[in-house]
This record gives sequence, structure tokens and C-alpha cells, in this order.
Amino acid sequence: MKLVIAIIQPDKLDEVRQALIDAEIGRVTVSRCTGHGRTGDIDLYRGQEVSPNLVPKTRLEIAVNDAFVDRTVDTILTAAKHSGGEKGDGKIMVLPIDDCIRISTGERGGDAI
Amino acid sequence: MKLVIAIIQPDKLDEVRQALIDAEIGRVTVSRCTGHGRTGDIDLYRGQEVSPNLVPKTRLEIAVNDAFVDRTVDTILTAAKHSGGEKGDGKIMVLPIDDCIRISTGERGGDAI
Amino acid sequence: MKLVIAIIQPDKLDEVRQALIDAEIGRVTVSRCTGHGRTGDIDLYRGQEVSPNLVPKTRLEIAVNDAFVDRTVDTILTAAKHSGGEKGDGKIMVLPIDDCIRISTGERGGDAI
Amino acid sequence: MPRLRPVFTATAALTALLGLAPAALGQDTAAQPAIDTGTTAWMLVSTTLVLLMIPGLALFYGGLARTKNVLGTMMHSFAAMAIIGVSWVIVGYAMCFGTSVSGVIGWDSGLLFLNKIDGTVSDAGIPDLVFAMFQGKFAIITPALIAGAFAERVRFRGYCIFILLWSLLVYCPLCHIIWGGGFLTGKAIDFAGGSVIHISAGFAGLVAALYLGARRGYPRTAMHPNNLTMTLLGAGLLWVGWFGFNAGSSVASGLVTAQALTATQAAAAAGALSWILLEAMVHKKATSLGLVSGILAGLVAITPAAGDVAVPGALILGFIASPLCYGAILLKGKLGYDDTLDVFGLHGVAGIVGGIGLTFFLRDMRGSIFTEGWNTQLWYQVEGILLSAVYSSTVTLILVVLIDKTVGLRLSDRDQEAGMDHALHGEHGYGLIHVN
Amino acid sequence: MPRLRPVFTATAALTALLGLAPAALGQDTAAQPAIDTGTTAWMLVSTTLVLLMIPGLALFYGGLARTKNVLGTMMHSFAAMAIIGVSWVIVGYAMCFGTSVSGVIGWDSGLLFLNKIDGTVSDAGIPDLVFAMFQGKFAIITPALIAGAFAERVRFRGYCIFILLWSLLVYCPLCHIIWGGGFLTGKAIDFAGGSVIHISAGFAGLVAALYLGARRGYPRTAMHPNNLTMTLLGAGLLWVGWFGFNAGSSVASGLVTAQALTATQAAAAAGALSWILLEAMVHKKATSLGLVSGILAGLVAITPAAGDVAVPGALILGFIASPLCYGAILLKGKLGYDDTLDVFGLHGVAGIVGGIGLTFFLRDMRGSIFTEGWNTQLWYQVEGILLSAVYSSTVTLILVVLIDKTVGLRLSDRDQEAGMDHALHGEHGYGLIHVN
Amino acid sequence: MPRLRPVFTATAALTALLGLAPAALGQDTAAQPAIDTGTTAWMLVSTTLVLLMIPGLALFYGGLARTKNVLGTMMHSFAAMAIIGVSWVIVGYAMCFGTSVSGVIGWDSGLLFLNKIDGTVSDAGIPDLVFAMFQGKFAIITPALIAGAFAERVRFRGYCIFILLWSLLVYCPLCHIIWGGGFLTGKAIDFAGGSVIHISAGFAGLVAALYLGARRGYPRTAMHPNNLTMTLLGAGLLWVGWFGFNAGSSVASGLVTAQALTATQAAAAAGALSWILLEAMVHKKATSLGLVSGILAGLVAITPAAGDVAVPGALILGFIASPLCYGAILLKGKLGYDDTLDVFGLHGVAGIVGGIGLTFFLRDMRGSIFTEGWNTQLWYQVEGILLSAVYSSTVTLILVVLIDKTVGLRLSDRDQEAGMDHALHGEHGYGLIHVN
Ligand SMILES: Nc1ncnc2c1ncn2[C@@H]1O[C@H](COP(=O)(O)OP(=O)(O)O)[C@@H](O)[C@H]1O
Ligand SMILES: Nc1ncnc2c1ncn2[C@@H]1O[C@H](COP(=O)(O)OP(=O)(O)O)[C@@H](O)[C@H]1O
Ligand SMILES: Nc1ncnc2c1ncn2[C@@H]1O[C@H](COP(=O)(O)OP(=O)(O)O)[C@@H](O)[C@H]1O
Repeated sequence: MKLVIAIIQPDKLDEVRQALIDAEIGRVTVSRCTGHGRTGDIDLYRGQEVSPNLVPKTRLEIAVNDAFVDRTVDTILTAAKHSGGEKGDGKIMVLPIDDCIRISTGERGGDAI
Repeated sequence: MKLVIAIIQPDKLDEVRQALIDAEIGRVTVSRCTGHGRTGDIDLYRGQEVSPNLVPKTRLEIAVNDAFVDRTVDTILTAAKHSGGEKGDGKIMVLPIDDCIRISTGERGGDAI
Repeated sequence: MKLVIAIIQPDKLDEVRQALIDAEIGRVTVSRCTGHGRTGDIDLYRGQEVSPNLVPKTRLEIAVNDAFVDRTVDTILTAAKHSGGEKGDGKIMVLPIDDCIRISTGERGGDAI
Repeated sequence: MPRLRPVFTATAALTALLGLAPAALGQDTAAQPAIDTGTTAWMLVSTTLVLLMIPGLALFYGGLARTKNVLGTMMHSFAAMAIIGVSWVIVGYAMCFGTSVSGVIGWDSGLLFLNKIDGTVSDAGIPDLVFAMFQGKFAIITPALIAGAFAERVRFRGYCIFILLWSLLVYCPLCHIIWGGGFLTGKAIDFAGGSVIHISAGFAGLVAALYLGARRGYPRTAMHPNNLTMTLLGAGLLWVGWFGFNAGSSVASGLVTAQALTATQAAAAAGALSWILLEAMVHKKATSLGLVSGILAGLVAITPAAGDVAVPGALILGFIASPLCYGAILLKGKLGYDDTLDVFGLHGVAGIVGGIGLTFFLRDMRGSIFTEGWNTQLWYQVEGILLSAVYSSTVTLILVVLIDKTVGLRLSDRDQEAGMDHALHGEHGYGLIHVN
Repeated sequence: MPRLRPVFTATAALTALLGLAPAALGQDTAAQPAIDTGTTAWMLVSTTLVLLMIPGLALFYGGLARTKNVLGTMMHSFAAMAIIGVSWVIVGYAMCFGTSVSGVIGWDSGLLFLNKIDGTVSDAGIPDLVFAMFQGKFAIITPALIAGAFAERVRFRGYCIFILLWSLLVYCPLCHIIWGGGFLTGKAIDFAGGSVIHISAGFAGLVAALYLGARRGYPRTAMHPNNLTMTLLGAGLLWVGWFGFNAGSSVASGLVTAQALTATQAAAAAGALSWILLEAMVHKKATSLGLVSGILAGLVAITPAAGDVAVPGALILGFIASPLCYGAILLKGKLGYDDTLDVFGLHGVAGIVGGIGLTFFLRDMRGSIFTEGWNTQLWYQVEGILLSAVYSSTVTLILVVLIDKTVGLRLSDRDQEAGMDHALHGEHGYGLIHVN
Repeated sequence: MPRLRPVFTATAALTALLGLAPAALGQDTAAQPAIDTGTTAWMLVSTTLVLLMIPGLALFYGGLARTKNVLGTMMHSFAAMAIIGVSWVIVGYAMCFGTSVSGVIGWDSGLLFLNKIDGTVSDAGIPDLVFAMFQGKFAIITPALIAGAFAERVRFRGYCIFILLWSLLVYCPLCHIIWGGGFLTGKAIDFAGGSVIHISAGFAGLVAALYLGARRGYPRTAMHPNNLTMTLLGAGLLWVGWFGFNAGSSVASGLVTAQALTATQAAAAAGALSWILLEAMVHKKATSLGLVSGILAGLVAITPAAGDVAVPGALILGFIASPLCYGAILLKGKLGYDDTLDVFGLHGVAGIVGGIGLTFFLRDMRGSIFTEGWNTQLWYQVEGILLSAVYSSTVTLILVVLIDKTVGLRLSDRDQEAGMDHALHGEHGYGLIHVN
């Protein structure tokens, strides 16, 4: 089992979620974060352009069985890109998971994902 | 050392924390997230029932030494359940940790947990 | 590749980020969390001192290649300390990463970090 | 300091160009009615209270939008303050309250820039400027109301042009016809703007929402209010401001004023109560959005009637307005169109309820206009409502089509996803999530 | 249009049923006092300002609740607007200001639905309706004040029933006794409602909080205000509204009005200053919640005294109210009961401070009632306070027990954990955390 | 009840000590001008409206600060309510409107604690207390305005001392000189406080900001407004309150009042429109902060001119104020100093624009003072502005240096990082992020 963590642009969240559901990956945990990226999210402040050094991003966590890792990564890769890939589109990390438990039933391992 | 990540219902936070403390697991990091769950958190909006597709959840991270993993998982399992287990009660993931450092003292490994 | 997760005091965020940039670690993801610490963040409420049991903290995630792990940890250790180390200064965890992908280009592994 | 003269001359030239005699300077103020300081005080206050409704509306609407659109939504109200605020003093007042041209529009070049009334006093004992300012606030809030119907999917530039044109081409004629000396003045009872304001705005919103289509993702994606506390505060300020809106429409500080205020209070409370009772019956839960929607329904319903119905009538109007609005909003859900913040469901529907309903609860104090009996009056009411509805719908449709085809009105899907605040205004409502 | 007649008839029947003569229709208005437009204007404004206090209170309380209870807490104030807003015009006014029945309660069936006063003018030169509306706002805010004492742990349905009954059974008698012609009218000085409003609400809150017990987790769990900026804004609006509350209670627009406003301003500032000075001494830090609590303490303390003390007296009352409230709140911490938002600690305590304290700073303008000397007056003050405290406590206790045993008043532990907003209202205050 | 006597005696002693005759008690009120209830009503309202501006300002500034400083920033306005609220009734009014001492400061020990005017009526037909309260609100808001210039980096204790001294040493003399009978009274036109308030505050802010230096991290670190919706609401309340500010400055309820209100409305709208048009041209985006900054620029520019220019002049003043403020703010960015919330860029610059600009648009109704021709008037205007700017800058510099060296004014870097809310007040603005 793996934990796929993806940092994406907030405006792509809906598309990515839809694409994941279409690829039959229905469970996901979403949170807000800000990232120190290379790109600027230009805001205006009384006539001055302000480029924040921490840009709002959205963070997805998806626990998947090993067989699903590639599909998950590819789906995100496709859906999270802005017109063929722009700076700031984000990053995906894959971490190993030792165990997974569903709280309601107590199921463990691959079944609980 | 393992990192136990638990996604639970927000209203169970206090109970889970209390249970963990009672089980002598005193350190925890909490954050807010929203999850794509199977369950609906029905809100009302001018007479219409609105079921958000992202439901607010609470995320716990607990770094523990290997000997404590089972106790941690079991404690959460018990405390986070709504009346014997309901849809949406959440999930627990156990990830391996390579190293852990306490910032104030610089201690490393199991002692720093 | 490793994922370095650091839980630090919010008021140290700017310093830590600056120190990381000076150490040529330019990418980071930041989020807010609250922690169950040993320390009290005393607030006042109509004449009473209130010590919240969950103290606001800041969480950094930094994906680094193996060669950079020590430098990252040491940089944070130095910058996040309050005057030589105080209770509540936080904790660093190092987790293994299996894979990392840059969304914009599709690069994988060490290059994508 | 001759370097400064050009500015002075430029203004003089501008004034001359616009045909403005320097009226105020040499004006003879002797023959005017005496000022009634009390009435003037209340009308100044009413003007201020109606101004307060505009930030109130911005909060009400803003709180219901999603986080990424909160500023864009509030900007709709604030932009109306800026744009109609200027256009009203330049031409708006002249078009509403100038000499009637065939009963459909006013005009008087002496009223441009409020020039002619700079120092005059009306028969009610208040400076004419106060009345012009009071009416100006109504002109500002009406287009701002419409904005709720197409919130979260409209371009700012197109919106600005829309409200300016709508104000001149829809609001001014209607205001003139029903209040300013046009062909329905003195016939239809519209105490404080049921037809002129709420019905015209409600239908304009409906038409614009239908033309622009639904928001991206509607109704599949759940769209949550970003801050209901803001909406509640907005509703509170609207209620407060509505006392100026309705009681000020008496242009007096006396009996009718008191009656209008009382009716307003009673109807708002009844509307709120009726909505939460209904929710309690249907869902076993009373919502805060329901309560404030009920307040609004009650306030809108009493608007055309405020000075002319007593407490029992006001209670009943408020009480029936809420379930009817509630039903209309459920129906919207069924029909599937996207009137974002229910401008039609609240303002349109409750405006009609009040405009028709008042006929049955009239206090019968206004004398002459009722000699013809209540069914004649009912017909006048229907006439006023139909006129507002049909005229507003037609011109709105023309305007939205024209603007959408030229400068663009509907926001692109990509910008809708990024949010109006970022895409249109380069800002974010809340810096809370920025950790630094 | 015969289809519409039934409605008409139904109303007529309803009116007849309630014994309401169609008073306004044939009323002779010739013999009435002339309207003073200035006084009327100020009283209309005062009414509006006191209305503004209710959203102000909702913000003040709402900001102090936890995030999950913010809407539920604000709903307590808004529900009072809906419920008492309706009950007041129906029976409340008649029970307060109708003909006295043995000096303890008023009654006049002609005042139901404010029917009899629809077109009358009082001796002060204002339409009677304005006075009724002004007083109505007091009736609304008083039960809303109590809500703070048991915030975060009360069921909405039970709360609604509670405030309705409390208003009829506690507020109306007290109001009648002290202001409306009852046995203490003209004896105890209670300019704008120290006993009638703040002390009665303070003791009611205390009793209800004691009966309902502490919130789940109190005092072990830290319970943080969700949004202090909201509380600050609420305090600002309360101060603004209090000018209407106190200066409006002169039912004039003249000298006493000005004196009441001045005293209000001075006491509020003094209360705020005194609280932050105290905090600075004790904790080396002045808090924003402390500052606004001080504002409130000062405002409450001056309420019974506003028209009758000059600036030095007002400053002193404000200055001493804050430390006494501060002490009371610390004491609460020691005693361990859970008066969530310190209704007793602020309104009860400061109300007593003002009611007793005013005796020593009287301007001595009101003539006759002081001929008996100041210790007689002191006795009247104590009498008024004791009456309010004892009567309000007793009836409140009966009401909360009855309601809790029947429809239920205390919120279950599980619902307290989930939060009132979700459990009772099916809503969330802030959509901010919803990422979409 | 002898136990209570000491208090009574203590007050009497205090009163005696301060040389206060018990004025109100034996006062003969027969020879006074009659009260004009209408004018009194409007002046009471104006007082209330200006009070509303202070929470409005707290919101405006608070929303622009970073999350960790939101309460600290709001406290600056609220502390002014507490501190100047008390000092004004004690000595401030006497120093502004007492008998002139060499034309530079007023003094009258009978005015301490407003003792002498407790029961008097002015020639305008309003109780003198109302005027004192109205003016008191101006005294409160002026130092609160300055706070924006050094927001996010000032210690609370030092700030409190600063505003108290600034109020007594800068505001009171300027107010006396220009309005209260000093040597410029009746010469420079400053209808509602262009020089006295906005220019003096603007320059004080500039000097203090320069002396204290930039915030830690400025301008390298991006510093985002924590809540622009709050700033928008604040701007709305400021606009509303400004009607009291400007129209109330007529001390009447008549023609000039109406003219002042009209000019205020026109200039605010024009300022807002002009700012967003400029942004649309430069950035292709209109921001909400730009719109509300334009409102403020327009309001400040019209302040000295409100009663003396007609609609075209008001529109032009508003229209040119915005680009000039915009330019000044860009220039600040270039010069690199840190005027946190642009107090100088808005209040200083727009105050000058209005003070000078009004000369070219005068309605010329005030008669006598213009017989000398407009370039004499222009000179008076420049004189008034220079006086305010130079005097305010000088004394402010002395004050900030003194206070910083003694009790400390600049916040330490560590506390700046932790945030004012936590470091100075022991609080957090939003509990939202506390998960429990
Ligand atoms: N090595 C890393 N460790 C942690 N977070 C990262 C790392 N690299 C990228 N991120 C996250 O991904 C976001 C996008 O990064 P950015 O450099 O702008 O994109 P890209 O590398 O795709 O051009 C950043 O804002 C940050 O939150
Ligand atoms: N495979 C997964 N990956 C990431 N998050 C998950 C996964 N499964 C569940 N979650 C998280 O747990 C929450 C509860 O999931 P849900 O399906 O409602 O519960 P359950 O599976 O216990 O019935 C979800 O809202 C989501 O945030
Ligand atoms: N074992 C752990 N698991 C998860 N989070 C932890 C753990 N230990 C510490 N933390 C996080 O680090 C923060 C600092 O911990 P604290 O005990 O106050 O510091 P320290 O251990 O450095 O004295 C806590 O608030 C918590 O968020």
C-alpha cells in the first residue's frame, strides 16, 4: 500500500477529483496548504503588485493499493496540468504505508483502503 | 518508529484525545481537512438539503515507537467510533518513520518521540 | 528520497524559511496545525488565564534527496529554536519516499524533488 | 496664482457646456417654504439609513458566495455606490423627477448636476437636495439587488456597464412612471418601491440568470456559503436600513412615518417567524439562513404597503410572504435554473405578494384614490406589477445580450474555477490561510 | 375578483374575533396634540438605534462562542427579533402600558395589535406608535441578553418557548410596575432600564445557568472565542445603539436627551478605561475583550442613571462598574458555575452598581420625587432592584424547569460536541474550511 | 445608611477640589434660547454617526493588518474611544472651546467636566452638551487615524500615552485655532476638518512612521490583509458615518446640512469611481481595496469643502483626489518608507487636495469672508494647511522620540514576529484554527 500525496493548484481541485472518481479512485483527503514555489501569485495592493512568497495550494492524500499507484499518479498528472504544464502546477509524492485500518469496521490492510 | 495518521469525525476529537492521554500517548498534531467520503453531512440551504461532496474531517498525526503502534491504533479505533461504527467514521494509516528529532534538545530517535 | 516533516512554532516560520533558502533548500509546503504540547500558550479571557490544550503550530513538509537530509534537519534545528531550546519548539520527522513526480513536466525521482 | 486659473476656467467651461446656469449663486431664497428642521432631520437620517443598506447587502450576498468569490460579490454592491452614485447626481434625478415627457420619462436640463435645486426647499419643508439624495440611494440599491441573481459568474467590466445602462433605461423610467409624475403616479400604491425596486430587480435577475446559464458545476457541486455570520449581520443592517427605506418614504416625520415604521417592524418579524416555523415543520430544524430570508421576505412584502396597512395587515403580509418565497425557491431547484442568491425567489415573489396583498388590508386613509373601490385599486396594482415585470424583463434581456456579445458578461469557466476574487480583482478575501 | 374576497373576509373575521374595532378608520384626529417633528425624528432614530443593538448583541455573543456554535449563538438574538417582534405588537404592549390592573400588570384589549393607537399622538408630540415601537425594541433585547448565560448548551426549540414566556411573564409585569403605571412607577429611578432590563436579565441568566449546569468539558477544556473581531464590532454597535437606548428614553429631543447621551458616552469610556487599566496592573497586558467588557459594564451601569447624573457622576459610575464586574467574573471562576458569556457578571452586577450608585450623584433636577431626601430614594432603588432580582429569578426557575422537563432545554452531550450549528440548525458558520 | 456617606462626601470633595460649582443645580434656564427639537435631533444623530465611524475605522484598519495583528490594530481605535473619551469631557472641550488664550488655546475651568454647559442651550437651538459630544467624537477619531501609519509595530502602552498627549498638545490647539475662536477662525475654510483632522493626522502619521522605521521584513516579506471583507464593511460604515461628520458640521438641520450631505455623497462616489477606472487602465483589474481607498480619498477631500461647494465641484474634487493619492502611495513604495496603512497617502494628500481645491469651486454663499476675493482665500487655505502640517509634524516628532526613549514605542522584533495580539494582548483574533 502507498500513500500518494499531491500538491496541486487550488483551481484544479474539482477537475482532479472528478478525474479520480472517473478512474474509480473514490476516496481522498483534502487540505489547504501554502507552498514556497517558484511562481508568483500576483495580488494587487493599492496599485502595487504583491507577490506572496507563500502561494496557496491544495494538498491531496490518497491511500491506494500498490496496483493502483500508477493509475492514480497518471490521473493526477493529466488533470492537474494547466495547458500542457505550467510552473507551479505542483508535485506528487509516493510514500510507503505499513498498514491501514477502517475505523467503522476494523478491517485491515488492502481491504480497508 | 511509525507515524500513525488518523482521519476522524470532528465531533470525536475531544474523546479521542482524552482516550489517547489515558493510554499515555500524550503527543499529537491535529489539523483540519475535508474528505471525499461515502457519507453525507447534510446541510440545509433555503429549504433544500445540500450534501457536500467534501465533508469536514479532522486529521491526527501521532509519531510513536514501534511498541506503541497497536495501543495507539486500538485506542483510536475504540474512541472514534460512533455507536458501534458508522459510515464516515474514518481511517487510520501507519507509515514508517526513519528518524525523529526533538528541536529543543536535539535528541534523536526513539527518545525524541 | 525522504520527506522531512517539521512541526514548529508559528513565530519561527519566517526565520526557518529564510534559513532553508540560504541553505539552498528552496521548496517547501506549509500548513497550519495545532498540537497537543507540553507547553502552554497562555491567553487571557476576562481576567482569567486560559491555557489551550491544543496550541497552534506550523507544519513544514520538505521532500529532499537523501544527500540533503542532514543539511535540512540541521538548518531547521538551528533556526527553529527559541533562545537555545524551549519546550514547545517542536519536532522533526523523516519519512521514506518511494517516488516523486513534478506535475508540470512529468519528471520523476530525484530530479523532480 | 495664475497657474491655477486654468482649472477654474475649465470647470466654468464644463458648466457652461452642460448648460448649467450658476443657479445657486444668485438664487432668491426668500419665497421658499420654511424649513421644518424635524422633518429634514428624519429625511437626512433616512438617507443615511438607506446608504447603510448597501454595505448591508454586500455582506448579505457576500457571505453566501463561496470563499473564492466573496470580494467579487461584495464589489457588486460597492460598484453600484460608485457608478450610480455619480450617474444619479448627473442625470438620474433629472430623468426620474424632471418634467414628464409623455408620462414615461422625466427631463429637465436644469436638474443636471442637481443644479437647480441646490438651494431650494420643497413643500414638505425639506431642502430638495435631501429628497434627491434619499431617492438616489434607492437608485443605487436596485441594480445592486439584481447582482445576486448572477453572482459568481459575471465579469466585472460587463457588470459595471450593465448596471449603468439598466439604471438609466429601466430604473429611471419606472421610477418616473410610478412616482415621479408619470402615467401611473397616484394610481398604483407603491409606498416605498415594491414594483419600482423589488419586482423590477427580481425579474431583471431572473432574465439575466436564465440568459447567462448556470454556474460551472451547478447543481452537481455543493456550493457552500463562505460565512453565514456575515450574512446574518447583513440582514440585521438591512432591517435597520429598511426603517429609513420605508418610514423615510413618507417624506415626513409624523403619523404616516410612524405607521410605516410599525408596519415594517411587524412584517419583518412575522416573515422571520413564519419561515422558521415552516422549516421546523418540514425539516425539524430552523436555519439561520431561513430566519434571515424570512426577514427579507417580510421586508420586501411590506415595502409597497408600509404606509397604508395597519399592524394586522402587516403581520399577515409578512406571514404569507415567507412560505410563498420558500415555495418559489424549491420550485427553482426543480426547474433547475441558477438564480444564485434567489433574487427572484425573494424580491420578485415577495414584491408581488405585497403589491397585490396590500389591497385587502388598506387602512383607507389616503382618501381620494380609493373612491373607486378596492377592485379598481386591485387592477391598478396588477397594472403596476405587470408593467414593471414586463418592461424590466424585456430591456434587461436586450442589455445582457448586447453586453455579453460585445464586452462580455459571462465569466469563463476557467475564471469561475479560479474564483472572481483572484481572476477579476487580483485579491483574496481572507488572508487567514496565508500562514505568514 | 370574487376569488379574493374570502381572504378579505377572513381578516375581517379575525379582527372581529379579537374584538378590534376598526379604530383607525373613523378616528377623529382633530383633538390630538400637534406632532413635534423634531422629537418624532429623534424617537424614530432611537427606535432604529435600539434595533441595531440586536445584531450588535448577536455579534458580541457570537464572536465569543466556539466555531461550532457561532450561528446557534447568533440565532438566539435573531430569534428574539422574530418572536418578541410578533408577540409585542400583539399583546406585549397592552400588557406593559395598558390600564393598570392592581398596579402589577397592564391590560387594554384595544391595544391588542396596537389597534387603538394606530393614529394617536402622545403629549410628548410623537405618534403613540413610535413610543410603542421604541419600547418594543427593549422588549426584544432583554430576553436576548439572557441567552448569553446558557449559550452553547441550549436547545433551540426550548429556547424559543422560554423567551416568549419569559417576556410575557417576567418582562411585561416588571416593565409595567416600574415604567408603565405600576406600583413603583415614579418612585425608583430607572431611566432606561437598569432593573427592568439588565438586572432582570442578569438574574434570569444566573438562575438558568445554574439549573442547566455547565457545558460539557467546562472548565477542563479550553473554550476559545471563535472570532474576537466580531465581538469588537458588536461592542461598537452596542455603544452606538445605546445612545438610542438611553438618550431615547427621555422621549424628547432636548436638554435631558443631551444629558443622557453625554452621561452614556462618559460612562462607557470610563468603564473601558478602567478595565484595561486594571488588566494592565494585574496581567501587564490589556486585552481587547477586557476593553469591550468595560464598555459594556460602563453602559449598563449608566443605564438607570443616564438622565439624572452629570459628567462626574457618570465617569465615576463607569469607573467603579468595571472592577466590580471583573471581580464578579473571577468569583464565578472560583465558584465554578458556568455563566457562559457572563450575563450576570456584567449585566447583573453593573446594573446593581448603577441602580444603587446613582443615588449619590443625582443632578437633582426632577424635583418632586426627591423631596423625601436621598435615603428614601436609596430605599426605592433597593426596592426596585430587589423586586426585579427576586421576581425574575423565581419565575425563570419555574420556566426553565418546566420547559426542560417537557420540550427539553439542555442540549445533549452528543449535540454539544457536534456543535449547535450542525446539530440544531443544519448549517456551518464558516465555509472557509470547505476547500471547494 | 451612614456607611454610604463617605462615598458621597468623597465626590463632593472631588468636585470642590476641582473648583466645580454645582452649576446644574441652581441654574436659571429661563433666559436661554428655545430648543429646536429638529436641529437637536439631527445633531444627536450626527454624534451617533461619528461614533459609528470609530468601529468602522477599526474594521477598515483591522482587516488590512496581518492575522496576528488584527486585534492589536483594532485596539488602536477602541483605545482612543476609552482614553480620549474620558480626557475630552474632563479637559479637552475646555481646551478647544474655552475662552481664547492669545488665540492659540482655549481655557475655562468652568468647562472642566462640562460642568458649566450641563444645562445650557446654544444659539443654534441645541443643548451645548450635544455640540460638546459631537466635537468629542472628532477628537476621538483623529488620533485613531494616525495609528494606521505605524500599525503592526507599536507597543500598546506607548501608543496610549502618545494619543493622550497628542490629543492635548496637537489636536486641541489646532481645533481651537481653526474652529474654536483662535487666530484662523473665520479665515481658513475648513468645514468639517480637512486641516484640523486629516492633514494633522496625516503628517503625524508620516513623521511617526519615519521615526519608528519599517516593520520587520518590510518590504521583502509579502504582508497580506487578513480579511478584506472587514475592510469593505469598515469603509461602508465610514461612508455612513461621514454623513454625520460633514452634514453634522453645519450644526443645523437645513439647507447647508443638505448641501454638505450631497457634496459628501457625490465626492465619495466620484473618488471610488475614479480609483477603479485608474486601476482598470493600469492593471486591467479593479480591486476592492482600490474602490474603498477611493471612497476614503473622496470623503477626505470633500471634508473641508462640504458645505461650500456644489455637486460639480464635489465630483471634481473626488475625481482628482483618487489619482493623486494613488500616485502618493506608489511614490511611498519608491521611497521605501513604511506608512503601514497609508495614512499620509490618503488623509494627508486628499486633505491637501480638498483644502486647496475647494477655493476654485466655492458656492460663494457664506458672504462676508469672501469679500476679499478668492486669492486671499487661497492664501488662508494654504496658511491653514501649512500650520497644521508643520505644527503637527513638529510636536509629533518630539512626542514619539520622548515616548520611545522612556516607556518604549517601537515593538521589538521578536514581538513583531509573534504578533501584537499574542505578545501585547494575550489573545488571538480568530479561534477558527483552534480545532476544538
Ligand atoms: N521538494 C518539495 N518539498 C515540499 N514541497 C514541495 C517541493 N517541491 C514542490 N513543493 C510544493 O509544490 C508546489 C509547487 O511547486 P513549484 O515549484 O511552484 O512547482 P513546479 O516544481 O511544479 O514548477 C510548491 O508550492 C510546494 O508547495
Ligand atoms: N483511501 C483513502 N485515502 C485517503 N483518505 C481516505 C481514504 N479512505 C478514507 N479516507 C478519509 O477518511 C474519511 C472517511 O471515509 P469514509 O469513506 O466516509 O469512511 P469509511 O470508509 O470509514 O466508511 C474520508 O472523508 C477521507 O477523508
Ligand atoms: N510524538 C508526536 N507525534 C505527533 N506530534 C508531535 C509529537 N511530539 C510532538 N509533536 C508536535 O510537536 C509540537 C511540540 O511539542 P512539544 O511537546 O510542545 O515540544 P517538545 O517536545 O519539543 O518540548 C506539539 O504541539 C505537537 O504538535
